[in-house]
Amino acid sequence: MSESSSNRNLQVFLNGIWKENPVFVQVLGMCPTLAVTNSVRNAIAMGISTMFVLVMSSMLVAMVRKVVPKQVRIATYILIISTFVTIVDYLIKAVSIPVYKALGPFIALIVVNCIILGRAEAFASKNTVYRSVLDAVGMGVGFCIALLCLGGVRELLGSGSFLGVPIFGPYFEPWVIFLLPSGGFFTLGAWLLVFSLLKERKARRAAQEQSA
Amino acid sequence: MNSASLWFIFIDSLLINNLVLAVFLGICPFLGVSGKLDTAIRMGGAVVFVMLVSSALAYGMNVLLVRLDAEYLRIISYIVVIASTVQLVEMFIKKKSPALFRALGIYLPLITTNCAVLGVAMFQTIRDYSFVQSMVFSLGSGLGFTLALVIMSGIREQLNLSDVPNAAKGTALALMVAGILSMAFMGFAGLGSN
Amino acid sequence: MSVGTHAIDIRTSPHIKGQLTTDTIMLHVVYALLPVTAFAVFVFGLSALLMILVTTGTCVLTEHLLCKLSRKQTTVGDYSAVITGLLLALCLPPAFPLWMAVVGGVVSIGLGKALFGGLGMNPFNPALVGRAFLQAAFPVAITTWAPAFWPKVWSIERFTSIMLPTVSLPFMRPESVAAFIQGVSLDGLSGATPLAKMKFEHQATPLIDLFVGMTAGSAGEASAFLIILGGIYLCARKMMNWRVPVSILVTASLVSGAFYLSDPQAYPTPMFMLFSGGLMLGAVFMASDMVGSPMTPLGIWIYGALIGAVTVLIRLKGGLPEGTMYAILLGNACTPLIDNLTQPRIFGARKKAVKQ
Amino acid sequence: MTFPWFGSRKTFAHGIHPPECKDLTRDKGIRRLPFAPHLILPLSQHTGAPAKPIVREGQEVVRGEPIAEPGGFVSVPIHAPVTGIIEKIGLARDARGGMSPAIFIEQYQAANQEILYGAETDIDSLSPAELVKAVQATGVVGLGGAAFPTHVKLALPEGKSVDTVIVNGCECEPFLTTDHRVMIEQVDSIYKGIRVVMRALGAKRAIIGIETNKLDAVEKLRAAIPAGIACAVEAIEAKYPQGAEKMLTKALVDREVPSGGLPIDVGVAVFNVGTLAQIGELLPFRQGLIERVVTVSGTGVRSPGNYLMAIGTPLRFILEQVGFRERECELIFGGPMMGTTIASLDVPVTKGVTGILAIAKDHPLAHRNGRVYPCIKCGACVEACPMHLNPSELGLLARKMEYESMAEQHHLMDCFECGCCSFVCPSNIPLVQYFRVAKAITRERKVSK
Repeated sequence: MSESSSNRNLQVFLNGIWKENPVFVQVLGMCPTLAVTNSVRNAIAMGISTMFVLVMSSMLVAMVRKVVPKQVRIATYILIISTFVTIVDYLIKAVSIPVYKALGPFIALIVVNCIILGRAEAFASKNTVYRSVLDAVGMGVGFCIALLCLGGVRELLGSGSFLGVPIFGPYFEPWVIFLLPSGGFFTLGAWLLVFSLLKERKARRAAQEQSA
Repeated sequence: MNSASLWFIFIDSLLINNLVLAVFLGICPFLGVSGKLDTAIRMGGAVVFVMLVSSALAYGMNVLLVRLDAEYLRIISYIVVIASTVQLVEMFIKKKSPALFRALGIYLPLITTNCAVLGVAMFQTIRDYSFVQSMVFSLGSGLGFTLALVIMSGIREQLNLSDVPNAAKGTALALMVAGILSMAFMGFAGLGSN
Repeated sequence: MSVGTHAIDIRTSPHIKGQLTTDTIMLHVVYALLPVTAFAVFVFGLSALLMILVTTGTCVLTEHLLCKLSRKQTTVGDYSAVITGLLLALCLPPAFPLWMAVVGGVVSIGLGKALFGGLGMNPFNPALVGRAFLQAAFPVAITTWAPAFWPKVWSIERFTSIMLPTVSLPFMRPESVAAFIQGVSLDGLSGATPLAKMKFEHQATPLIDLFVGMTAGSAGEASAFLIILGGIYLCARKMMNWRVPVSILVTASLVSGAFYLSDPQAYPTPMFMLFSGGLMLGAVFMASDMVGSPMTPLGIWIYGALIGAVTVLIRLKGGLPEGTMYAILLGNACTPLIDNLTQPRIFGARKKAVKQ
Repeated sequence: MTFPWFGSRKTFAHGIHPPECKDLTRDKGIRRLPFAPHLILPLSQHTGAPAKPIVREGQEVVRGEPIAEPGGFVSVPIHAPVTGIIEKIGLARDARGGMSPAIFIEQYQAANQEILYGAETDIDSLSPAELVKAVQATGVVGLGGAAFPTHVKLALPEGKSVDTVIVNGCECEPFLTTDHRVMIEQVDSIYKGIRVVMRALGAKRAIIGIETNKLDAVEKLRAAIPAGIACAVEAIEAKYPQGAEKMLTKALVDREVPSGGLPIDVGVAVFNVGTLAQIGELLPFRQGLIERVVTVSGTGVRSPGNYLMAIGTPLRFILEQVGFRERECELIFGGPMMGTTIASLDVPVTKGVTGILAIAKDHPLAHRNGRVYPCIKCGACVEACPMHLNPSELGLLARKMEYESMAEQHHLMDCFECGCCSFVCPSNIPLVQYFRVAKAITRERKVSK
């Protein structure tokens, strides 16, 4: 493999993490992002499950992309995805019942996570298996990071702990709101605000440099 | 069998555990289609309709799966049911009422990826609702989705004329408004329980 | 252009202007709030005073800083931040920890107002956004009510002692108010609000106590009398739309009257409804915030009816003793829709002209 | 019988009550202002096509003689206001600061400025069509400020009819007392004028609408109703903009002029009382409009009053005559609500000028140079707008330059710029100015389409 193509592959991988982060940049997959991030544990479980489904289905879609007729491709993708979601559903139930209970129907809802179908349609159906998996892993990691960002803030402020370990000592007054739905909206909104502020600042810097 | 009263299920799904503002289902269309009041109402109508039909079908499907002892097929079968419901509904409306079809337009196919529809089907299964309960639940959920969507679109239309700071424009602000709405809906907690 | 020795002003019509300006309106709202504020200090002592100062200061400072940060001219001069600060303090428990009050002030202005583009752009009443945030974030502290000093205590003590929760350390759990109550041993005074007593103990508070303000509750909601006075002042000076409080109070009394008539044993009288809790303060000073209320008279009636009905429903049928705040926030949320539905009919508008 | 202390019930919905400020000139009888040595007569003093000059430079003209002929049907002639000599025909500054063609006349100081009266013709012997021609020949236009040629209103379009003539004696603009004085001092001419327009239009009745702040005029006119015409004098609430024809029609006969329509669409024709007085005075003798009553008022004027002045008198001359306090003033042609600021002292009084106001900057009603606050959606403008528009929403849309939405969904074009919204706006938002720009852009877009 030549230097440039491996570079490009790296780019594919990094895209999902930063430049095209599915949550913060593309604003996709909002429902699980908001619903299961009131603790870091749930966030990680959700992130990993989604990543698993994303990678597996991207791989399979890329494999069968030349076989499937155009008219039924979406239906096929959905079937592929829901199969993997069923697998994950049973896997989690086998591994940890508390996590399964906490995530509830949101595991099943991975099926309709727009990130997965979106990547299948936009990337995996047009690229090689290798690149599709790279892309899926990148997106998956990006999604996990976003969930962690949210889950971290919400658990830290909402219960004063991280992964269940108290951080701020026994006298800390938790901000219960961050465990509530409204807190989820606020946290995600605040993250998006931070990102757009950063972007704005970068743009202003660039403009200044250009004029200077 | 769940024994919650129909009235409670309705209030709960409409206001207290509002699909969008408390359960986080259907956030994508909530953020995407809430720019204009007109479209919001149409989208809401389409969702209510599809939700009722698909949740009835999902109920039947679940009964069948339980009898066949094939519950592992639940996710796959539900998504197939929903996708085909949307297709059928679209065809049906197109044929029977072109006016309604024009009104709902592109929103019908969008509903396939609306996690609220699948979510409602999953919830009614997990909570073990009877058929009537399921119907009331899906009606309340659909109306709750519409309510949130319509309120949101009203506010966003107004915000279009405001001097919102650049950084906050778009999704960030919409999420903040949703958060405030979600706080306001918390006032309904406990309603209908006594 | 100028021919004589004078300069000629050039403007477009109209060349004269009514003299009521936005900053005057805001200033007079502050005036109208002052008696209520003073009474809150009188009833609840030093703690209430500190809290009022802290929230107002925080709101003004936050507004100023956010203006600076977004490189705008500071808008502190229009007094709207002062109103927000005062209102926020008046709807919090008197012994509320000061650090939480600061959080409330920042959220009110930052989330409730600046984010939407400042004065006139906020869909929700900023003070209530702050209050709702605090309610959700610190549910225990915000429902810990200190008892009123007046009329049981006449000593100067209220201005020499601070209720302990007030000074709890930032981010730390506030001390219990119970310890404080025992410390000064006030007989017969409990910290439960009339609404909570009604809801959870089925015990009514005498109407006159509610009217004059001898009850526990948020700092500013004690005296219905002073609130009404402030409201009348504003209405008389045309700085507030009288329809807002009137429609809310009328609806609230009608709805609660219906409940009362259906079962006088289980439900309180409409008068109790009107004068207890934050309904009066909310109806007069918060729901009437022009920014968040509809513009046409018909719209305002709908808006008021919605708020009044939801308040009573939450109080009587919901899980919470008080619902005014939520009702007003919901009313604010529905305002654009109501405005949309109640656009004035254009003079001489033709009946739906045949298009095409 | 009316009870002035209760105010009259007859009115329209919404509107405002600005301070009247009419006390300065209310009781001052009409006085003649001396003739200015040089007069400027713009060719376009009226709505419609400009008049065409029919004189040469250097030609001598006699007072009352036509010096320009109408440039079309929607146009009127101009008559020489003084006996003198045509100085030149060229560009003159107009009130808005631009230049427009005008006839300049130098007055003969020696001339006695008399008009030769012809024999009085009997109005009743003229047919409606002849009346329209005769009215056009007088050069009379709407003297209430609009300056729309009056004869055009008299020529009924095909299929329309008028049953009621409404005489507008409201004078709802603050400061102005022109019509008030005319109604007290020229009662006979007014009724003559009413007879002319009723005959021309075939109207069955006439109603004179006067605001309750001019009850002396109501009494005077009521006492003088001549036998043989169905005429009523109604006192109506003193409220701005009661004098707008749509509002007046609503108040007096309770008919709503359809959006985008004219009073004639509901069988009504509205004339300013001053216009009818001039028609009644001029038409029987076949004379032309050469002078008019103008209220000169405001805190910047030393001797405010109601002056009869020759059309074409330059502002500078008038201010010299009445005394002008050398202060920072805003000079306005017309009323303070809808008038225009004057950019130069060399501007002449034209047929449509109802008043000349000098409002000092420290006047309690003057614009304070306060900052513009954001709209706080107080709804004051919504409750003020006589057309029942939503100026607040329109203003917000204008700021975002959503002109299309303004015109199509928010009825922008129904706004007639009465200024109520700007007057009441506590946030100092220049709403009328926004709407004027938006209307201009909308019109341009329509044309370019």
